Order: sequence, then structure tokens, then C-alpha cells
Amino acid sequence: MSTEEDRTAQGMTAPPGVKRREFLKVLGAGTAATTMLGCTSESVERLIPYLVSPDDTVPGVSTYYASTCRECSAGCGIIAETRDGRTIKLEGNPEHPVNRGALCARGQAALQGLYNPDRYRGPMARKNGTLQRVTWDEALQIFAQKLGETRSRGGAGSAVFINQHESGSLPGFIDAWLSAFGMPAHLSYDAGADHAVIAANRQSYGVAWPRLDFRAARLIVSIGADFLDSWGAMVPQQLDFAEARADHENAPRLIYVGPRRSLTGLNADQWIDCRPGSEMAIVRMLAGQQPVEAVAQQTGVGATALDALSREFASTTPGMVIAGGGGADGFEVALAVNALNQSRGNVGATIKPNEGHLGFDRMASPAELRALVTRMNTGGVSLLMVRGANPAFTLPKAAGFAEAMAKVPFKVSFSSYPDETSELADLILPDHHSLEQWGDAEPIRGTISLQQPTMDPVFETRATSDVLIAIAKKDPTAAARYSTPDYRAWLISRFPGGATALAAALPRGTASGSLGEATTARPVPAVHATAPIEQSSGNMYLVLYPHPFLGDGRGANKPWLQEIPDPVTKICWQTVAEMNPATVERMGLSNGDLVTVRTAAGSLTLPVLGYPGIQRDTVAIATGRGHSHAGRYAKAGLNPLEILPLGEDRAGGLAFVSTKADVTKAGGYAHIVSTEGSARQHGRGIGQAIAIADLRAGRPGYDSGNANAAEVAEAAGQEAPAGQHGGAGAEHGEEFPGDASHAFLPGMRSPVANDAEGEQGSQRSNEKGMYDPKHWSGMTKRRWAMTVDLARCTGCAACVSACYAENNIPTVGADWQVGKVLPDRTGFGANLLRSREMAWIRIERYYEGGEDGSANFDTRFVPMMCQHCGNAPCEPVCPVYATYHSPDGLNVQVYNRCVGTRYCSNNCPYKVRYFNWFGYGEPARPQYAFPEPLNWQLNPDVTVRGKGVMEKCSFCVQRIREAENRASLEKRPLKPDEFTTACAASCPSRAIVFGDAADENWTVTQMAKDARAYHVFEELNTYTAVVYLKKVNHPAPAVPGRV
Amino acid sequence: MRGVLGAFRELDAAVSAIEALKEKNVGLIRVYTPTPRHELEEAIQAPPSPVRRFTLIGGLLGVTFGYWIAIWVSDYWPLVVGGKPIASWVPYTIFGFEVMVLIGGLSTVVGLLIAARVPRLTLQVGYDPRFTHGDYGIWVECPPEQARTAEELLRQNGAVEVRRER
Amino acid sequence: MATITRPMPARDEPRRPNIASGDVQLPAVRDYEQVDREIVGTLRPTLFWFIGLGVAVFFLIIGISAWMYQIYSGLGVAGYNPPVMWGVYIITFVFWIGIGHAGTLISAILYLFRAGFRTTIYRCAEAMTVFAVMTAALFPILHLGRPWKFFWLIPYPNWRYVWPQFKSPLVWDVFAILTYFTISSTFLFVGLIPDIAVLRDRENISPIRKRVFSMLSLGWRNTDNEWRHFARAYLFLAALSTPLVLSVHSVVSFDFAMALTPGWHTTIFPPYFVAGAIFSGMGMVFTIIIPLRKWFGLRHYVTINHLDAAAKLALFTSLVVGCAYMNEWFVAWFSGNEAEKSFFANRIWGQWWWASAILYTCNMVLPLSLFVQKLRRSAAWLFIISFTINIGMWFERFVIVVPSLSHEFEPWQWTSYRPTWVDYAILAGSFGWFSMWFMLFIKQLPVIAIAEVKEIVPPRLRKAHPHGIDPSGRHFEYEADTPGEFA
Amino acid sequence: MPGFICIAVLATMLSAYSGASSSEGNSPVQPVKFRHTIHVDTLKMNCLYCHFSANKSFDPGLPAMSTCMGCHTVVQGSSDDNKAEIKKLAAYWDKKEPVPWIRIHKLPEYVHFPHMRHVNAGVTCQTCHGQIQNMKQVYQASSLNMGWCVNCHIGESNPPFRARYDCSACHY
Repeated sequence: MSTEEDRTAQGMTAPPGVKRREFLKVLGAGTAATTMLGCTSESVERLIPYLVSPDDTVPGVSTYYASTCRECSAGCGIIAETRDGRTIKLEGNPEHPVNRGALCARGQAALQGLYNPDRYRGPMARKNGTLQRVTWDEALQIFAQKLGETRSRGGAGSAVFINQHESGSLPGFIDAWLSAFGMPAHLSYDAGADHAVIAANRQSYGVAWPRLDFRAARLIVSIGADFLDSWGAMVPQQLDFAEARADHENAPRLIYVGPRRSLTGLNADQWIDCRPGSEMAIVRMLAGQQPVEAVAQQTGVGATALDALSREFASTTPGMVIAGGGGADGFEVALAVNALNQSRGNVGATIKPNEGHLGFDRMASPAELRALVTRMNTGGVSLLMVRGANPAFTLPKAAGFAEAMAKVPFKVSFSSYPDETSELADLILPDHHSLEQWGDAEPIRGTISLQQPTMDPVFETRATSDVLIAIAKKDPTAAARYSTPDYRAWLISRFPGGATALAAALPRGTASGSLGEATTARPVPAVHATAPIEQSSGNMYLVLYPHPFLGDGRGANKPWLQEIPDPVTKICWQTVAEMNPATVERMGLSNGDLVTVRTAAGSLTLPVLGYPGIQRDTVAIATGRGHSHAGRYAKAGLNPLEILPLGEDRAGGLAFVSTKADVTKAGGYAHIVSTEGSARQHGRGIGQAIAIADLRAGRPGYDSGNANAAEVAEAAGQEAPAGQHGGAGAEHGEEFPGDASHAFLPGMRSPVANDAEGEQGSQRSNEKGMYDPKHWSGMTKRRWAMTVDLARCTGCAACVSACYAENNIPTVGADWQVGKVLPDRTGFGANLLRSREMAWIRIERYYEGGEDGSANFDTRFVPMMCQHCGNAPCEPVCPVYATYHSPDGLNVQVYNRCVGTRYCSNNCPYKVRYFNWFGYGEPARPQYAFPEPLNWQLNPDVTVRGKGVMEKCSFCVQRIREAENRASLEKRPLKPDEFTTACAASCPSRAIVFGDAADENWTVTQMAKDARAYHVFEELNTYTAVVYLKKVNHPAPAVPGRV
Repeated sequence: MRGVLGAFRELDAAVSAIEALKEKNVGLIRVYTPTPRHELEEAIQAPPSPVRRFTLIGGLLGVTFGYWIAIWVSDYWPLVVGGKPIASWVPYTIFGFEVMVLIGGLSTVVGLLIAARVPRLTLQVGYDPRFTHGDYGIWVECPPEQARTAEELLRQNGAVEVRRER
Repeated sequence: MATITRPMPARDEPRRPNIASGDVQLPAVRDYEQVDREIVGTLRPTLFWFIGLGVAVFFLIIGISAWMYQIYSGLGVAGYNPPVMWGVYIITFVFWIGIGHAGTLISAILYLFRAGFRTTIYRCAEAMTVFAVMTAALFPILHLGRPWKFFWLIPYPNWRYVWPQFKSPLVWDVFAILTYFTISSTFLFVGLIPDIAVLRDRENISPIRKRVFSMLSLGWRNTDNEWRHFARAYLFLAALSTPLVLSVHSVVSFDFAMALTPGWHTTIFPPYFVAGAIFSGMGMVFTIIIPLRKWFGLRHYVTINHLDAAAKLALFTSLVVGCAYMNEWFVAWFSGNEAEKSFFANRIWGQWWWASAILYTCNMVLPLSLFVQKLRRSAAWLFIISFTINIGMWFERFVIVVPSLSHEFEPWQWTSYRPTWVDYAILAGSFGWFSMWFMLFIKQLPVIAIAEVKEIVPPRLRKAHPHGIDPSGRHFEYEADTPGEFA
Repeated sequence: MPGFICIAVLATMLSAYSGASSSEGNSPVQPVKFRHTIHVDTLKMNCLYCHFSANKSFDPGLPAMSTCMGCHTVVQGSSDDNKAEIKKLAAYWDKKEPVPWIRIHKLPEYVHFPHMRHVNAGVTCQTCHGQIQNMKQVYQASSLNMGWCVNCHIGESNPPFRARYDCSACHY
């Protein structure tokens, strides 16, 4: 890893912006990843040398810079792989205390923000109504002048600065700058955060976000707290949760209470499907303040289930109760839950305030923005400055932010991308992307997470901090406060130890110490409280929830995040109304029928989707899609905030669950853009599970030993939990061997090697080449393999995004990528309607049980990628050797040899081969998946596949070869676990392990010997190199307390 | 080459003429017929055709080549597919068979061409277009001194037209 | 190549006897000259013919432009819906290959079996075979993702040192189809040589044609010697073609049978495919020959008796195919294989019930009507049936290809399939291509084998007419059976 | 058989310009006439002096302008035309523009060629690039097509340098 001095030496000749492209491309020319057209271009290609060569970078060799992810408020550490001046891949920083090397889908997609084709190319000013490009000097001039006018008119006090919330020094810096101009402190706004919980935590524990120690808990009751989706700091929470669940014996049982099963809910062992707004009753019941019957009546949940819940809760310690979900009474629920935790002594045991997460401190609540709206309407705001945040979109339409903003005399936006707010601005001073600028964060007390530029700016943007300093220097009074030339120097000046210490800390990306001010709770303004949900009119409860990837809409213009299916609904590029299948049937609807959802605030017409994980009287819609001005990809879907009546909880947080809605059939039909074929396994044993009891007893217990679970349940006199219909399970148990076959495990020798020795095949072939174990290349000594632990996997799809980033996988869902060839299939996701998605790894989400519509069904998340079969069915059918088995156990796909018969895919039982139906890699085509400058992100080590060839998971063969090259340069053999695949590297659950299964010292070999190990479709004798470890289910205990 | 050409309207006339000529063994006889008739075959009593030998040899070559190309190619750059033996002879039987039929069939045709002395460039001597129409013909290749006898025999047996050619 | 002529049934036999296929005669053809006159007469182009040719070319152009568009923008323009990676193109490929089987069957296998009714229809069928194979051979290339690389499937020495993968059924296809095309076209040409000689020697042939024909006829002179070797060669070609016919469609069926896809992975496919192929071939023969005999005024060559006999063959193959269908159902149930069972349920009662319904109606139910002699001897009905057979056989391939792929092992990847206009345009184009060649053929070369017809026409004898003569030279009285049948 | 033969012939012809077709002998005129003869042959400079990453990266590395000017601020050249060329170089440097060299050796993007593996294995530059030290104007000495690569990998043309000839060694 490199320090910041090295990079400053990097004398880049070409100006930033598009012209820079050619120069960068040919720099990496030897390995440049341009489209594979099948023949060399005879056109003259230029080789452009550096003027002055950078000391540390070697062309064709990656440099790694540690930095901090700014995609959400958590502040994870990242390591940016930079090749020839382009950042091409992000990985989690293993030494970072927050995310310990993992990185979520949103983090991976930061690159598509950096290279977003719709980014502002440079500063813009509104001239006679339209935004036009201006030079930075002009822009700064305009800004300074407007500032002057505002102050001379004495309007400084009424100027407002809204900033996208982030921790670290920047907030302090901004406030200092504002005060220098006599302006009030800025509003640090994060629409994604759960303000009710934050406020309640601060009131009860004194910190905004205590650390949740899942490992210590034996029972977790989550009341709408989606700690695996977007509630709080997702990655660290998922790491801890997966760790906790991986220890099967002492794993905590997770019970999810709420109207909709989110990703967290699907990972729960049990679901209490209460009515929206009735959570409080359950908390009271747990606290013993309310009788079960009353609660049952109020929540619409079976009394038996509630009774069992309360008894189990009462008898299990230590427990953990967490609340969320954005209800109108969210604040009260959160307070009550905290009280419950305190009374049961969970605080300190499982909930650790003193190890709290600081990412959510000093956050302004939506209530303050609403107050701002009123001020703007009354002309009480003289100057509005917005950086990053997009209140015009993230506040309900009812709040009328846009209209009010129009009344402000002068509006400045520092946003890097066009969005609904910057669209209204008079002056745009585009900020650097977080990967282009300096900064810091303090996610954990005493740990500074450093943020440094990983490459030169893509466009003519400027760091807002630098802009502010420049402006200040123009102003005689304020200039005095700023001695330093730019923000970097300012940081160094405040950094304990100064430049040398910073230089020393940068390679690790973190430093001990503190820069941020002490946490100060903000005053909660007068809130616009909303009436109890029961009092609103409508035939269904309306539940809005933040999309796991798109969040409050920030990621909406990143094609990866649009294309990767929602982990729960598997919907892409589309907004749907989720309702319980029973309800859908009752209303005489079927999937895709258009319904109109009407509330007091307005109505929305969108297709209906039957999702069993929803309470029967509830309709749920995801936020984050349906932008009007956020770029080409963000146009997909609809924005439910348009129909959300304005309502806040007592803490001033936005109430996402505050009203009923009238759902009526609209007539008409829209295809559901989903990657789901059948949500049921039909007993094929793809995602297998085992009950903890069976695991303990050493029973094979195929398919979660549901029979056992059912007995237990009967004994407990409640409806059986978690995916029974054990009948089916048993039946299949006979068909597919329940226990894993380790037939191919001895040294995990690939059948190929065996065949070369004639053990399997005939001896007729006199030439075995590299397949001969005695061959000088010694390639058969290795067999690359992978294990996937379903007990850890939460289905979060971080692996999918990592794969997209690493392997240059095109996104195909944009409507212009289809052309006019599919008349019945147009609009966003049209290609996906013909299931032409290209994801090399996909997360299959299967339901077990609950056919009767009961709330308790079990969910199996199965990451499915090429299984690299020893006896691969795809290989012998290829007429041209385009796919074959390499001696080191890979199922190789040679793109340039492929002629595109697609026979291999027909013959693949796992259906993990993907075909290039269009020229996704050819810039001239409408289907081009990497419009300038998205193509800067392409991984030079991986060929961009051309039109008409097959592709699939390669086990990141480029990483294997790269590691082998490194080892040979260093004249040493490969070290065990020296490297891993992109999916395994990013997995926040540590579910995927990759390595050489022929070598005992690699972790994968040990994992594969687990008792839970099995192969998918083992009966087909494909000898897969991917070993799955059964999911472990924790059914409700028969007697109170743990069995 | 010189001889006598006789044209016949009727089949039995041609048959008897042939028998008569054979009896007197006047020169070499070549019979034209619009369509093969067993009556003529029996009258002529020609030896069996050599074409079959071509077929046999061609077929044997074919089957050998078929197997050889498949196995040689597999061993040329050994790549394992689906854990199968690198050169697995069972499926290669298909190539053996197909190429056998291919070469066998083509060599049969070659055999036909060689044996039947086609293609030939000139048709003029001892031929008349009517033989592809409805009439039978007999061409007797003989020295001039025998020509007269031939002519008479042909006429006696009901040739509608007899002419000398040289 | 003698079709032995035998004594005719006496007058007192029933009016519409069930004629043994070996005994089909041409009572209305009196002598060789008539044969030449009538058949050579058919070669004169008519306005109707030009129109037909125009239509064919029009469809061909549609197909070609669609293909160009597909090559330019990529296979995505076709209706593929992964994992349904094969669609209309492969279906149509198998369809045409199947049709290509009737010709060689009739000309080779029936020749070995001495089935008399082949004489007047085999030339048509053989030409149909060649053109059908030419059409079918387009599709494997056409459905490639990178059609410009198709030659990588052919073993040729190259600097890459990489050869085709000989374990792949697709390479087997290449060999099988190329062999089949070569042999069947050779067979067609060899059979044509004497007839071309006939055309060459006729006066009413334009000089250009005369020149071309004299080249094509290789100077054939109808000598006894030529006929002797010709007969041998023809016999051996037939003997080689017979197993070839069976092998080619078996190999095509391996494309499916060698895969482990449910519904494909079954050992019954080779015989099942061969029977289906012959069945569809007979269908196409009817579709072609029935209008032809009418327009060319050849109804006294291709008599009802011929059609009757051919219909029996069609009926038989239909029964074989039906048996294969039922066997599939049985195996699906009897195997107890989860994937196989659910796939079949989906194929027959689920998503694809309509396709299966069409298939079973057209291929199993309707052909049963051919048990009725009245229908069997009605050209109109046979013409109708021939259409349903063609449709049914196309859908048989559809039902084999699409439902299997759309309902495989992995439930998460269960999908549907719907062709786009590109698929349909190229399908139409294939019919245009086929018809174009056939149209050109029927006006350039005799659609009925002159020399072979002459064989079964009684030779002129010095004795009084009418009579025939048997190999022993014994004369017998000769009369038309079933008077008026060819009116 | 005719069909078979003519398709095979057609195929062979097509293959001539399919895939990595050989542009062997390609020798464009460079914007500045750089003389490998002088630098390598006469001055005995090490290749790695300019192509600095050839032994540690896929990419051989292209000398930065500063590297050239390191010497050529003082070295002005002996003969006239050399002087002229060096002036051109200096002109570029003064304009702070890089020299737009024309690329000669180019592998298709789907082939990954690790220079360092070859250099460290002791394969000389000349093995692939020809006697570059004697080239007045650089030309592509080898066909650079697959057969040419494989010949060496299987140890046929150069036994000591045999290497794995598995497809996925280069194609991924």
C-alpha cells in the first residue's frame, strides 16, 4: 500500500475528463480490457508514455489505497485497488475495526458513483432559467458575490447549509466556516437513519447507537429492527450476527416481530406477523404489562404463538430486544424496548452502550427539515446550500420541499450528481466523489478512519471543503481563520502527530485518536405528530420500507444496484406493491395486475406482487426508486413517498408506517421484473437444512429435520414452526442421500486426475498431457474448490455485487438495452423478463413450508454459481473445446473459442451459464453496458465478453493466475489461504470459503469435511467442486427455556 | 472402329437377333435399350459387374479414416471433458460409420464411371438418339467381310433400320 | 433394378381391390414414346410456375434480411429466454432433417424391398430430400452466437493447433449431415443420368438445354454394359444409404439424448426420431406430389394406388411414433424420477398443454383415419392429412426442445419461451429457400424417373397388343385394374 | 464429399484472417526515429533501463519522457539526422507533450501475456521481438499467433522454456 506522497508525484499529463481516457487505456494496453471482437484491430493504436513516471506505480500492477466508505453513515474501511490510475475494485479493509474486511453491495457500488456517466462534468450556473457550464473561477465568483449580497442584506443568519450526514471532522469544519460568515450551524441529514431509535437510545443509554453483541445473546427479539437490511451499521451487525449463528450450539434464536418479513425477518427462526402499529402491545406483553389475549386480539396474532413467545422470552437469558420499523409510535416503542432491556439486565450484557457506534451522532431529524420548509415558504431563508443530501426526494411529497425551495432567492448545490434537489439549484459546485477527496470518519470512539483520494478526479470537480476554503480566502474577514491552502493541509494540521503520523497511518487506513467533537444531542423541534394508524381510512395498512440497496434513493443511478435483485422480493428495476398471496387472491388479483394505492396524500398505480412474508392486511412498497432527475438509470420504478402523508414520530423521525391505504384493482397488467422462477424447491434438496437437535444428535436429518421440529411443536401445543411438511422432506430423504458424500474428498482429487491414471476412463488414450499426475507441469496437484455455509449466509447479495465489479459483468436491464425486438417486453428490466441477467453468482431464495399460508415458513438462501464439476455435463457437448476441465480442477470457459451453440447451458443442471445475447461490451451499440466513463472501472485482468459467447463463474481464475505469478516472482510456492475470490472476500457473513482442496492446509479442505457438507444434485454424479454446508434451524423449544 | 448398327421396334425381335448373332458369333455385340430388360440380359449373358469391389475397398478405407481422425485429434492436444477418457472410442464409432458410408458411396460411383466407361465425349459412332426413346439397337463391331452377314441377320430378325458405320 | 411385372388380377375381382404395394401398375401408359412425350412435356415453364417461384423467393428474402439483422445485433433479437437456450431454429432444423428422410427411404429402402409404388414418386421424394437437407443444414449455423466462426466445427489443419471436440454430438451432426447430403445428392444424380440422356436426345429441347444436358448425361448411351454397372452401383448406393438414413436421425436425436436434461435423457430417442422423420417425410411427399400430379397431368403415373400404398406407410410410422409417445409417459411415471415426473406433468397438463395437444392430435389421432380405405384413396383427404402431419411434426420438435429446457432441475430457473418476429421470419425464409429450389427443379429435370417408368411399361412386341411379357419371355394378357381410377 | 471439401477449404481460407491474424513484418514509421541499434547495440544499454517493468509486470513498461530527457538534455546526437530526431524529442518535451508512439506488437485483448514470467524464466527479448538491437526501424518479427506461442510452451521450438499449455494459462 502506498502513502499519499507517492501519489502526489504522479504527474498526469492529460487533463481530467474524457480526454484522459485514451491515455489511461493504453497505459494498461498490455492488459487493457476492451471488447473481445475475435480479431485484432488493424487500426493504428498509439502508445502514450508518462511525461514523468510515478515512482511507486508499475504499469499493469495494482496499487492499493486504504480509505473510508461514504455510501452510508457506518464508515466502513475500504481498500481501493488502483491500476494505471484507475480505481477498479473496492475491498473491505481487513484491519478496520468496523467492517473487518467485509463490504456490502452499496459499498461495492461506490465505484459506479465515481464513474457515473451522469455526474456533473463541472460547475454549472443557472443562466436565464437553464443550468449551463461555467468555469470554476466564474462559479466561485458568483458564489462569493451572492454570499456578499446575502450578508450585506443581513441575511447571513437565515442562510441554511444542509449536508449529507457523515461523521469525522468535516461537520466541524463546515460549522466553523459557516460561523466565520455569521451563519448558523448546518443540518446534517441522513434520510436513511432511524431517528426514533437514535433519540430513544440517546435518552435511555446516552449514546445514539450501542453495540449489539449478538454472540452474547441466546434469544433475539427484533421488533421491526432490520439490522441486516439498512437499520444502523449493517456490515458490522451482519458480521456479528453471522458469527453468533455460526456457533450452532450457543447460537441465538431470532424471533422477528413485524408486519413484513424483511431480509432480517427471513433470517429469523420465527415470525410473529403482527398488524402494523400494534408493536407496542407486544412489547407490553413481553414486559408483562398486558395479557396475552388482549394482545392477540390487538395484533391479530394467534394467542398460542404469543403465549409461547412470552414464555420463551421470560425464560431465556441473556436476551436482546431491538426495535425499529419507522412506525408512528416508533419512539415510544423504542423507549419501551430499551426499558425492557434494562429491566432484564440485557444492557451491558448483550447491548453495550459504551462500545457504541458514533456514525449517527449529531444528526438532524426530518422534523428540522420540515421546519425549514415552513421557513422557506415564508421567505425566511436567504441562501440555501446543499451538499450530497437530496431532501426534495427523500421527504414525502406532502412536505412540499421542492415548492418551498423555489421560493429561496439563491440556492447552491455541492452535489456530484444531478438529483431532484440540485435540479432546483441556481449554482452547482460539484463535489469530488468520496474516492477522490480527503476526509476522515470516527465510527468508533478513539479510532480515526482515514479517507484519501485513490485516483485523480474523473471530472472537473472540486472538494467542497476546498471550495469553502477558497471562498473564505476571498473574504477579508474570514480569510484570517484559514492559514492552510486546502482541506488536506487543514486535516494534517489538526491530525495528532501531523504529516508524518498521517503518512504512517494511511497505509493501514486507521489511526487511534479522535478528531470529532463530543456527542451533543440536538434539540428535538416541535414535531408534526400523526394520529394512530387505526384512525386513518383504508382497507389495507401501508408499509413503506427502505430498499436494502437503494436506501433512501442514493444508489438509484447505479446500474448494479438496480439490476441485482432485492434479496427478499427478487425484484429488479421496478417498484411493486407487496401483498400476502392470500389477500391477492381474495381481491381477485394475480401477480402483475395493476392496483391503485390511494392515501390522503395521493395515489400510486403499480403492479401487485404476492409475497408470503407479509401480514394479511398490509401492503408494502419499497422506497428509493422513481427518481425524476437523478440520471438515466434512476428513472426506473416509482416513488412511494409521493403518497405518504406527512407524519412524524415523537422524535421527529419520518413515520413510514403511519396510514392505511385504499388498494383497488386498477385494471391493466405489468410484467413483474423478477429473477425468481419457482420459489419452491419441489424437494430437490438444493438448499438443505438441519435442525439443531438433529445436528447435536448426529442424525442426518435431511431437510431441516422438519418432522422432528413438527413433533416438538405439537408437544409445545403450537403451530409447527419453520418449514415443516416434513413428509415431503422424508420422502426426498430417500431420493437424495441426506448425508454428504465425501467420495471425491480423498485429497479432493479431481476425477480428471483419476481418469488420467485410467481409474475411471479407459487406458486407450496413450497421451494424457498435463492431466498425467507425473506431468512436469504438476497442474493436477491442485483442485480449486469452494464451500458455502448456509448457516452463515443471510442472502444479502454482497457477493453478487462484488462479482459484478470483479468480472466486468454487464447490466442488461435498462430499457434502451432491449431495442425494439421484444414488442411485448419493453421498459426497464425488459431483458430480465426473458431472464437474461448475467450475474455469475445469484442468490436463490427458496421457501420451505407455509404452503397453508401460515406465518412460519423457513427460507433458504442458496448462493448459486458455477459448481466446477469434476464430471461437468457442459464440457463434452461443446463442439470446439470452448469449455473443458483444466488439470487444476477448474471448469474453464474460453471466450474467444466459443462459437455460441449454447449446448453447454442446456446441459448444465445448475443453470449457471450466461449468454451474451447482445453486444453488451461494444460501445457503438444501444446495449452497451458501460457508457463512458463506467468503462474505466473494467477489470483489465478479465476479458470483456463479446457478442454471442457464453460466460460463467471462473472461480476468479484471474486471481488464481495472479497469485501464481506473484508466488513465482517471489520464488516460493502458494501460501494456504493466500488469496480468495471476489465473492468470498466481500461476504459480510464469511459464508464463502475458497481454496485448494487438494491441500490439507487450506481452510476449504477442513470446511468440506463438515458433517453438514453436501453437494447440490449429488445424484447426478457431477462431482462438484462447490460444497454446501446445510443451514442450521433453531425451532421453537418444546418446553420453556432451551432444550 | 467399324461395324453395323441395327434398330428394332420390338423387344422380342431384338432378343432373337442377339441370339442369332451369338450363334454365328459375328463380331462384338453392343445392345442399346431404353430401359434395362431381363430378356436382353439373359440373351447377352454378361459377367457380373466389378463395381462391388470399389464399394468394399472404399468402405474399408472410410471406416479406418473415420476412427483414426477422431482418435488422433483427441490425442493431439489432450483436454479432458466431463471426466471422460481423452480418446473414447465408443462415440467415435459414429465417425467410423459415417465416413465409411461417405467414402464407400463415392467410390461406388467412381467404380460405375470407370466400369461403364463414362463420361465419354463423342456418341456418334454406332449410336442413334432413338435408343433413348423407344427403340432397341444392336451394334455389331466386325470387319467388313463379316458386315454383310451381320446386316442380314439383323434384317431377318426384324430390324427396322440397318446401317453400316465406320 | 427390375420391377418384376406379374399377371394382373382377373376381371371378377372386387372393384376396389386392396392392391399389394408391389403390384402397382400403370395401365394408362401404353408405350415408351408416350412416357417420353408426357414427362418431357412437363418441363415447359408456365405463368403459374413463375408466380410460385416469385412467392418462394419473396419469403426467402424476408428470411435473409431477418438473419442479417440478427447477425448484426445479436441473438437477443430472437425470442430466447434462458435457460431455454434453443428455440425455433433447432426445432426447424430437426423438422427439415426429418423431412429429408422420406426421399432416401423411398428411393433406397423401398428399392431394396422391391416396393413397386416407389417407381413414380421416388424422384420427387429424392429431390425433396436433397433440398430439405440443404435447408436444415442452414440452421445449425444460423442459431450460432457467432455464425462467422461455424467452420471451427470442421476438422481442418490450423495454426491454433486446436481441433473440434469429437465427443460432442454437434460434431457428430456435422459429419452425419454432410455425409447424408453428399450421398443423397449423389444418389439423385446417378438416378438422373439416363433420364438426362433421354432429354438430351429429344428434338423439342432448346439448344442451350441440349448442350447442358449432354454434359450432365456424361455421354450416356443406354448400352447393355452401362445398364449392367448402373444396376450394380445403384444397388450398392441403396444398400449404403439404408443404414445412413437410420443413422443420420439417430445422430440428430443424440443432440438431445446425450444431454441429461429431463425429457431429453432417454434411450428411446433414436428409433423414435427415425420413425418420426419418415412420418414427416411422407407427409411432405403427399403435400408435394398430390398437387404436382394434378398440375402436370401425371395422375396416370402417380395413381391412387401409389398414394394408397404410401398412405399405408405413413399410417405405420404414425403408429410407431404414437407408441413412442406412450412409452415416454410410461417411463416418466415408472422411473419415479422427481425431475422427470414434474417435467412431464408440466409438459402435458401445465404450461405447454396446448403444444402437446396439437402434437398428439396431429400425429396420433388424425392419421388413424388412414385405416379407412375410402379416405386412404382420396387425394383430397391425404392432402389435408399431409398438412396436419407437417404441423404436428413441427410441434413434436417444439415439445421436445422448449418444455424440457424451461422446466429443468433448478426450480429457480423455470421460465417460459416466446418467439419474436425474427424467429418467424427466418422460419418463413426456410420454406422460401426450400420451395425455390424445388420450383427450379421441377421445370428443369423430370420429376418422374423416365427410365424406371419404362421398366414397368409393357415393351413393344411383335405379337398383338395388349400384353405384357414376363422374365421368362412368356406372354400374358394385360389389362387395367380398377377401371377409371386415374380418370 | 464435394460439400465437405469445399467447406473445409473455405474454412481454411477464413481462418487465415480469423482470430489473432498475423501482422508479421508490420513496421510503421514512428513520430520520432528511435534507434534501438544505437541504444542497445552501440551503447549496450539494458532493455530494462527503459522497459522498466518487463520483469515485474504483465506490461513491459514504456519509458517516460523524463527518462529520455535524462540523457538527451546533454546528448545531442552525432550525425545530422540523429540530431534532427533528438530535436523533435526535445520539442515534444518543451511542449510537455508525450510522444505518440505507434504500437507494433499487439495481442488480442483475450490473451493475457505476463512479460515478467517470460523475462524471469530467462526468455530473451529477442526470442519474441527478434534481433531488435539490429533493427534500424522496429518491425514485428514474430507472427504472434497462437501456434507460435504454443510451439514454445509445449517445449518444441525451445525445450528449456516449456510451460503449461493449458488454455486457461492465457485465456481468461
